Amino acid sequence: MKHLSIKLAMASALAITAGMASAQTMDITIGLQLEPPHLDPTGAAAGAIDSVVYANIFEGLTRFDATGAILPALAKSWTISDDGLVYTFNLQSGVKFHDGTSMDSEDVKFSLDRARSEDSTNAQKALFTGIDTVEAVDATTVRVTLSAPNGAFLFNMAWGDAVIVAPESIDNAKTSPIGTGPFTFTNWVQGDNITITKNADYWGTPARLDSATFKFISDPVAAFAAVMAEDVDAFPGYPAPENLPQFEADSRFQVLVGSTEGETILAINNKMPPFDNVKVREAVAHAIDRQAIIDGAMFGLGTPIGTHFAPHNPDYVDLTSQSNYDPELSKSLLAEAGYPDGFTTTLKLPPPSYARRGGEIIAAQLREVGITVEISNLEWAQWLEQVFRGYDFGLTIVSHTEPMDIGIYARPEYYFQYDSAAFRQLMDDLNAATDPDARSAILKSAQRMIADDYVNGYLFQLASTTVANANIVGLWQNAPTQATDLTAVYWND
Amino acid sequence: MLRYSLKRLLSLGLSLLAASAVIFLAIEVVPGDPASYMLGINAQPDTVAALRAELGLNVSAMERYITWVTGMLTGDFGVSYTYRTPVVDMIGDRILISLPLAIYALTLSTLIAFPAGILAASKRGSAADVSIMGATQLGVAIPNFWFAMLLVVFFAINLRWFSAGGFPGWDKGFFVSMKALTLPAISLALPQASILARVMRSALIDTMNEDFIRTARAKGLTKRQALWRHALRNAMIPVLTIIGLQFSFLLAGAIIIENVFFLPGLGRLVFQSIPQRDLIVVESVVMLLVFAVVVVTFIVDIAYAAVDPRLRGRS
Amino acid sequence: MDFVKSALRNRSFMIGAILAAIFVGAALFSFLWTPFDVTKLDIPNKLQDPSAEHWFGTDHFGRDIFSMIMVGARTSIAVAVVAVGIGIILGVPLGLAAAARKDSLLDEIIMRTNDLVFAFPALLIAIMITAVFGPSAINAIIAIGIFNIPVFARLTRGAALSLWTRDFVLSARVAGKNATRISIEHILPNILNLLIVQGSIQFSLGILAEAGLSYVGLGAQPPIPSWGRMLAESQTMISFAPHLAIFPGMAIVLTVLGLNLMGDGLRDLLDPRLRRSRT
Amino acid sequence: MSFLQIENLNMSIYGIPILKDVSLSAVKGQIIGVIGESGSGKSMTAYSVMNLLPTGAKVSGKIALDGQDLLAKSEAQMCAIRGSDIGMIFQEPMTALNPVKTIGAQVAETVLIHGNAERSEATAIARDTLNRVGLPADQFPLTRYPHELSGGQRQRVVIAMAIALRPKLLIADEPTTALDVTTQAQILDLLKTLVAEDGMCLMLITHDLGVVAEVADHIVIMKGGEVVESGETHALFRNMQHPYTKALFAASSHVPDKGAERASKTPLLEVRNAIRDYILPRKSVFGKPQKFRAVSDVSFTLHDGENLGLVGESGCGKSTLTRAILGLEALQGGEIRIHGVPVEAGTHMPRDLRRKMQVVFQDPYGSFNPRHKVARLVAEPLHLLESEPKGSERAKAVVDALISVGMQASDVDKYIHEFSGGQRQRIAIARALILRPDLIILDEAVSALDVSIRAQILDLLADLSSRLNLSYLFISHDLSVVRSVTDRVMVMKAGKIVEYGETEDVFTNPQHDYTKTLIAAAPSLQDALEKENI
Repeated sequence: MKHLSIKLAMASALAITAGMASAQTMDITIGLQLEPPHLDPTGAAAGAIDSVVYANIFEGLTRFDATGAILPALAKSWTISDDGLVYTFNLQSGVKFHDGTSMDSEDVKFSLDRARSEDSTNAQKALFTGIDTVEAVDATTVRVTLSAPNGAFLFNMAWGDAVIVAPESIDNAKTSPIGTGPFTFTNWVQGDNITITKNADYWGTPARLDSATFKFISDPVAAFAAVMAEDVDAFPGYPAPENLPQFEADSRFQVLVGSTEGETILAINNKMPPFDNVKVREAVAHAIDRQAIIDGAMFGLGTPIGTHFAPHNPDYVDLTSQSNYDPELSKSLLAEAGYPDGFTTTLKLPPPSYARRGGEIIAAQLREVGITVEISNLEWAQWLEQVFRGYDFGLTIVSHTEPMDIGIYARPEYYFQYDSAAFRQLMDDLNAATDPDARSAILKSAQRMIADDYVNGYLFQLASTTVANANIVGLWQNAPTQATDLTAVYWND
Repeated sequence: MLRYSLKRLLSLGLSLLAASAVIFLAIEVVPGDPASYMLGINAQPDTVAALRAELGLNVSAMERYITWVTGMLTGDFGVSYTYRTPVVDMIGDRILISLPLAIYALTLSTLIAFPAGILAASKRGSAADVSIMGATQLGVAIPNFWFAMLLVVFFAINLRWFSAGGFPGWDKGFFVSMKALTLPAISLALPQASILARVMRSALIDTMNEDFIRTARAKGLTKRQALWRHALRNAMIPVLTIIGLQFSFLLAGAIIIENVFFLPGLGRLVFQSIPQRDLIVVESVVMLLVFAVVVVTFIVDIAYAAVDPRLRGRS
Repeated sequence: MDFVKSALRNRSFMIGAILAAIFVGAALFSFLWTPFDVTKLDIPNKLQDPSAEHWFGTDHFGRDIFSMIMVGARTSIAVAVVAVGIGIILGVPLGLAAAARKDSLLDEIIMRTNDLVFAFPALLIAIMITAVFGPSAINAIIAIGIFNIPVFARLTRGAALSLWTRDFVLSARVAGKNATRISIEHILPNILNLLIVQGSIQFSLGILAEAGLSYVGLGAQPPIPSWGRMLAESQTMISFAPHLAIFPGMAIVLTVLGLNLMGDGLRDLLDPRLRRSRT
Repeated sequence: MSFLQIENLNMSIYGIPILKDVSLSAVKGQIIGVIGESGSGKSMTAYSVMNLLPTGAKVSGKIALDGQDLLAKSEAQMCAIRGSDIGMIFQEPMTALNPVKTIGAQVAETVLIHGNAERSEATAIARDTLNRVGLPADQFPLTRYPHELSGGQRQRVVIAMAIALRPKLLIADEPTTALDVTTQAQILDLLKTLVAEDGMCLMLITHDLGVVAEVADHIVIMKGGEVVESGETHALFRNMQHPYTKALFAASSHVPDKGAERASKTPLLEVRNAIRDYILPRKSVFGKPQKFRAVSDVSFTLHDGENLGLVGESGCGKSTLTRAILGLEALQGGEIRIHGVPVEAGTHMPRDLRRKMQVVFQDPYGSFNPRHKVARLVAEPLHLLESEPKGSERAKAVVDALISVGMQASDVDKYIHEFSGGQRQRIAIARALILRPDLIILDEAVSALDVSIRAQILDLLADLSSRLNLSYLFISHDLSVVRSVTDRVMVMKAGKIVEYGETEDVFTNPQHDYTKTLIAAAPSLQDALEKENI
C-alpha cells in the first residue's frame, strides 16, 4: 500500500509538471485485439462490435455495469406483472439518436420486433424468442408480453444484441451506426482504427473525453510493442498475459486484472465413445492439473472452476475438489471403464492462445494417464464446421463468454451433446421461478448436476486483463460483457 | 510491336480467365460458411439461413462465378460478406498501403543492392567483395519475420525511434506515413537486397567476360569505364527480371510483415478474410494479385526492350 | 578422388557442408537421444535462462530448448526434403517432356500452367491449402512442393532445350532413339549437376518456407516441435526471455546459410560453367 | 629500326608456361602474318602486346612499340595507348560489339575516351571512319544497332573502332575465321587498303596459310608457344627450314589419295524436288503465316561408291537439307529415297533404312554425351539392329570400329574429354561405321580441325571409303576440302542448287556466277604462291 501511494505521488508530481505544459488530455487511443467486421451489434455475434459500440454508441433498455449488475438505461424504470409475463418499461424522455431523430416507444417496438422476426439475422435470437407481443403504449411507455415467465428477461435486454436502433438509420448501421449513446461514430479506417466523438446532445451524464480512437492490433507482439511504445493508451483484453509483469514493473502503466464471464472448459463429446461413459469423463477430469494450465497457458491469471459458472457470481458453488488433479485415480477409473491402456482421441483447438497453449498442456497431462491426444489447430470457421456443427471431435477447448449460459446444458443438440432430462427440468423450473432464493437454489443444483455428470472438464474462469497508462481513470476492471465503456473514463492529469 | 502486344494481350486475357476459374474453384472447396462464422455459436439455424440469403450465398456456384467475373470486368468486385462494404473500396484503401510499402521496400533494396553488387563485381575477390557476399548470404538466410521482430524490439521498444507499427493514414502527412512504413520496408528489403546484390554481381561478372568488353578495353577504356559504360546496361536484363519478381512478391508476400507491424495492407486483408470465410474478398484480392503479377511481367518485358534494342523491332 | 580434393579446398562448400551436417546430424541423432523429452512439460521450470543443465534454457512450458531444436531440425529437414522431392519428381519429367516437344501444345500447356502457379502468391496458397485440409506438416509439404514443381520444370526445360540442339542428341536421333529414351539417356545425365545445385538451393528455401508456414501456424502441429512455431510462441516473450527467440532463429539462419554456401560450393565444384546468377 | 619489336617474350598463366622466348619484329606499312594451330600461342602474343592478358598471367621479356617499352607501362598508360596507338580486331564479330549501343556511339567512343575531340567532332570522325570501312551513311546511319548488321558488316564496325584514331599498329586476331569466304575476301581487301593508306603496321593472326600467303609481307610461324620460323613471305616459302613449317605447308595443300573411281550406276540416295519450309511468326494476329523456304526444289542423285560434295556459305540451306536426308525433319514437298525406299521423318522411319546412313558432325566437342564412356558412345547406333548384340559380341563390334579408325581397343573405357579434337573426330567416324552403312554424311566434319589434323582425317576418310566401299555426302563451306575428296560437287545458294557437276570441271570451269565468285574469293595457298611466282 505504501509502495502504491509513493507511486501515485510520483505519478501526480509528474502529472503536475505535465499539466503545466499542456491542457488536460481529452482524447484516448484504445487498443483492441479484434476489429469488428461491421458496427451493427444486432447483426453479428462478433464481440468486437460490442467492444466498440456497447454503451458508447448504442444503448438498450437495460445495461450491464462494471460489475455485471443490471442497471436501467433507456428504460428509466419498469414494472413486472405478478405472473411475470408483462413488462412495462418507462423510457427516458428527450432521448435523441445521433442523427437528431428522437428515440421513442416505436423505436423500441421496432428494435425488438426486428430482432425476433422471421428474417432476423440477430446472432442471439434466442434472447427474444420468449417475447409474445411488444406494444408502444405511448411515446415513453412500452409493454412487452412474454409467452412464459422468464427470470432473465431484464438481463437479456442488457445484451449488446438487444440495443435500441431506429428504423431510419438501421440499414446503414453496419458502416455508420446511429445510436443514442454518449459518443457518436466519426470515422473508420478499415483495418486500422475507428474514431468516436463525444455526443454533445447526450441525454444522460455526458462523457468526459472529447474523442476516442480504437486501434486494432491482432498480433500479441504488436500489441506489446504498441503499448510499450505508448502508441495506445489502454489495451482492454490484452492478449498476452506473459507480458503483464513487465507492465506492472513499469511506472508508466497500470494493469487491471478482473473477471470475465468466460468459463474456459475442456469440452467433451458426450455422445462419442468412449466419452459416453461417465467414468471416462471423470478420468479425464482427474487427469487435468488446472493450476498447471493456469500457470502455463495464462501465466497465473484465471480462477479455477469446477463447474460451468462464473466464480464471482453469488450463486457460484466451488466444486473444484470434485475433479481434483489425481492421475492415479484417473488411471484406475480408466481401467474400470475398460481402458486400462488408455485410448486415442482428438483435441481440436480454436485460435485463442488459452486454447492453443492449454491444449498442449492438457495433451501432455492426458498422455500421463495413457490417453493419446492428437492435436489439430483450427480456425474459427473450421471449428464451427467440424466441432460445433459436425460433432467431429473428441475434445476441444473453448471459453464460453456469454454471461449466465449454463442453460446450454439443456440443449441436447448443443455441440458437447449433454442429454439429461433432469437438467432440462431444472432449467424449465429456473425460467418459471421469479423468486431470487428459489432461482439461486436451482442454479446451485444445476451446477452440481453437471459437475456430477462430469459433462466437460472445467478449467478456469478467463481473467480480464487491461493494460493502460497509469493516468487513466474509469476503465472497467472486470468484463461482465464485451464492452469498452468509455462513459466515465478520463485522464488524471 | 503492335502485333506482338496484341498477341501478348490475348494470351494475357486467357491466362487471367484461367486464373479466375482456378481461384474460384480453389476457394469454393474451402469448408466453412461465412454466415455461421459471423453469427457465432449461439445462432439459430433459421437465423443462419436468413443471413445466407441476405449475402446471396444461396444461389449456385456457377451463377456466383459468372456474377463475380462479369462484375470484375465492370470494376464491381461485389460486397464483402463480413464488412458489408464494396470489395473495390476495401481494396482501394488497402492498396494505398501495400503499394507504397512495396515501392518503398523495392527502392531501398535497389539502393542497397546496386552499389553493393557493382562494388563487389568491380573488386572481385577483394575484401569488400568477400564481406558484401558474406553479408548477402546472411541476408538471404535470415527469415524476414524474425528480422522484423528484432527490429521492433530494438528500434520501437528500446530506442523508441519508430512506432511499433500501425499506419496513421496518408491524410496525417507524407513523412509521418513514410516513417510508419520504414521498419516494415527495411525488413522486407533486407532479403530482397541480398538477392538483388548477388544477381547484380554475377550478371556484371558474366557481362565483364563478354567479348565486347574486351573490344572496349582494346579501345583504351579502363576496367572501370568498361564496367560503367558497357557492362552495366547489359547486366540489367537478369536484374530487371529479379526486380519484377520481387515487386510481385512484395505486393503479395508482405502478409507476415503486415501482421508483425499491424499494417492494414492487402496481405493482411486476405489473411483475415480467409478465417472469416469472406470468400469474395479472398477471391478478389488473389485475383488482383495475380493480375498484378501478370501486369508486372508485361512491364518487365517492355523494360527489357528499353534496355535491349534487339527486342525492340520485333515486327 | 579429384572431387574430394577440390571439395576440401572449396571454402564455402566446406563451411556450408559442416553447418548442414551439424543440423542433419542433430536431426538424425534426435531419434536416438535428446537431453530432455520434448513432449514432457515442466511448467514450474518454465522460462529458465541457459544453464549447464539446459544449454539453451527452457521455454514457456519448461521444455528444454536445445532438445526442441534438435527435434525441430527433423521437422524442418523432413518437410524441405520431401517438398524438394515432389518438385524434382514431378517438375523434371514435365520439363523434359516440354523440351522434347518444344512449341507443341503439350509444351505450351506445361509452361502456361507453370506461369500460372508462379503468378499465385505462395503464402496465400499455403493458407488456402490448410484452410481446406487443416494444418499439418503434410500440407506444408504439399504447399511448398507445389511451388517447387515449376522451378524444376523451367530449369529442366531450359537446360534440356539447349541440349536438344547439341550434336550428340542429333546422333542419338540418327540412331533411331525416341524422345523418351534420349531424354533419359542423354538429357537427364547432363542436367544432373544443375538439378543437384538447384536442389540444394530449393532445400534451403524449403527450410525458410517451412519456418514461415509454421510461424503463422500452418506447419507441423504440436507437440512436434518446429522452429517456426517456436519463434511464433516466443514472440510475446522476446522482451524478457530473448533466448526463446534467439536460438530457434539462429538455427534457421545457420541451416539456411549452410545449405546456401554448400549450394554455391557445389555449383563451383560440379561445373564451373554454372557460375551463373542465382536468386 | 623495327616499329614493333618483341624480344624474348615469356609468359605464363598461374605458372604454366604459354609463351617461350618469342621474338618478332614488324615494320610500318607492312603486314606481318602470325601463323599457328590452336594452342600455338599466337593470340597470347597479341594480347601480351595489348597487355590484356587473363588474370594470373606473368610476362617477362621486352615489347617495344616505336621505342617505348610497353611492359614497363602502368595500366593507366596502357589505357592511353590502347585504341590510340594500337588498335585491335577480334575473331567473333557477332559478340565483339555491345548489343545495346549504336554503332555510331561505339565508334565515337574510341575518340572520346582518349579525349581527342568534342562529342560532335567525335561523331563526325565516327562517320568518316565508317565511310572508310565501307559502311556509307545512307545505308548505315550511326543510329544502327549491331543486331541490324550482318557478320561482315559488324566486323567492319569493329575495324572502324580500331582505326578511328589512326593507330600505328593494328592487331587482327583471326579477323576472318568466322566469316564466309566471299566476306573474308572483302575484309582482307579492306585491311590491305587501310594499311596502305595509313601506313600502319598490321599484325595478322591466323591459322590459315592461304590467307597470309595472299596478304602478308612477313610471316612468323608459331608452335607450342615458340616461334619456329619467320621471315619475309617469299623467302620463307621458297626456303622452308623447320620441319613443322614444311609439315604445315604440306598439310595445307594436302590432297588425299582418292583411290580408283568406284561409282556404280545404282542410285543410293535420290533427292527429288525437295522443298523445306519454315513457318515464320505471323505478321498480324489474323494474317496468314509467312513461310521461309530453306530448301527450294532440290534434286540430285548419289550413286553407290560415289563421293558427292555440297558447298555453300552459311544459311544457304545445306544443314536443313542434311536433316531432311537423315529423316530428322519432314519435307514439305518432293521426296528422298535411299536405295529406292522413301525416307520419312521422325520415328516412323524404318530401322533398316536408318542403318544405311550415318552422320559425322562438325563439332568434335559437342558430338558426344560427356557422361558416357567411349564404348557406349560408339555402340549407340547398334540400337538400330533388330537384335542388339550384347556382351562380348557388342564389345568386339566397338573395338573393331575403333581400330578401323586408328584408335586403340583400350580407349573404350575412357570418357570423351580425355581425347583431342582429332581423336574425337575419329571416334565419331567409328560410331558412324559400326553399322557398316552405305552412306556417311559428313557435315563440316573437318572444318573445326587444325590443318595438320584435318589432313590426317581426310586421309582416313579416303582410305575407309575405298576399303569399305562407302559413299560420302560431304558438306562443307571450304572449297579446297571438297575439291580434294569428292567425285562430284554441288554448289548451293539460297536453298537452290546453282551448279552441279564433276568436281574438277566445276573448279576449273565454273558456269554459274556465284560459283565463280566463291572460287575467286577462297584464299588458296597454291594460287598465292603461283601468283608470286615462287
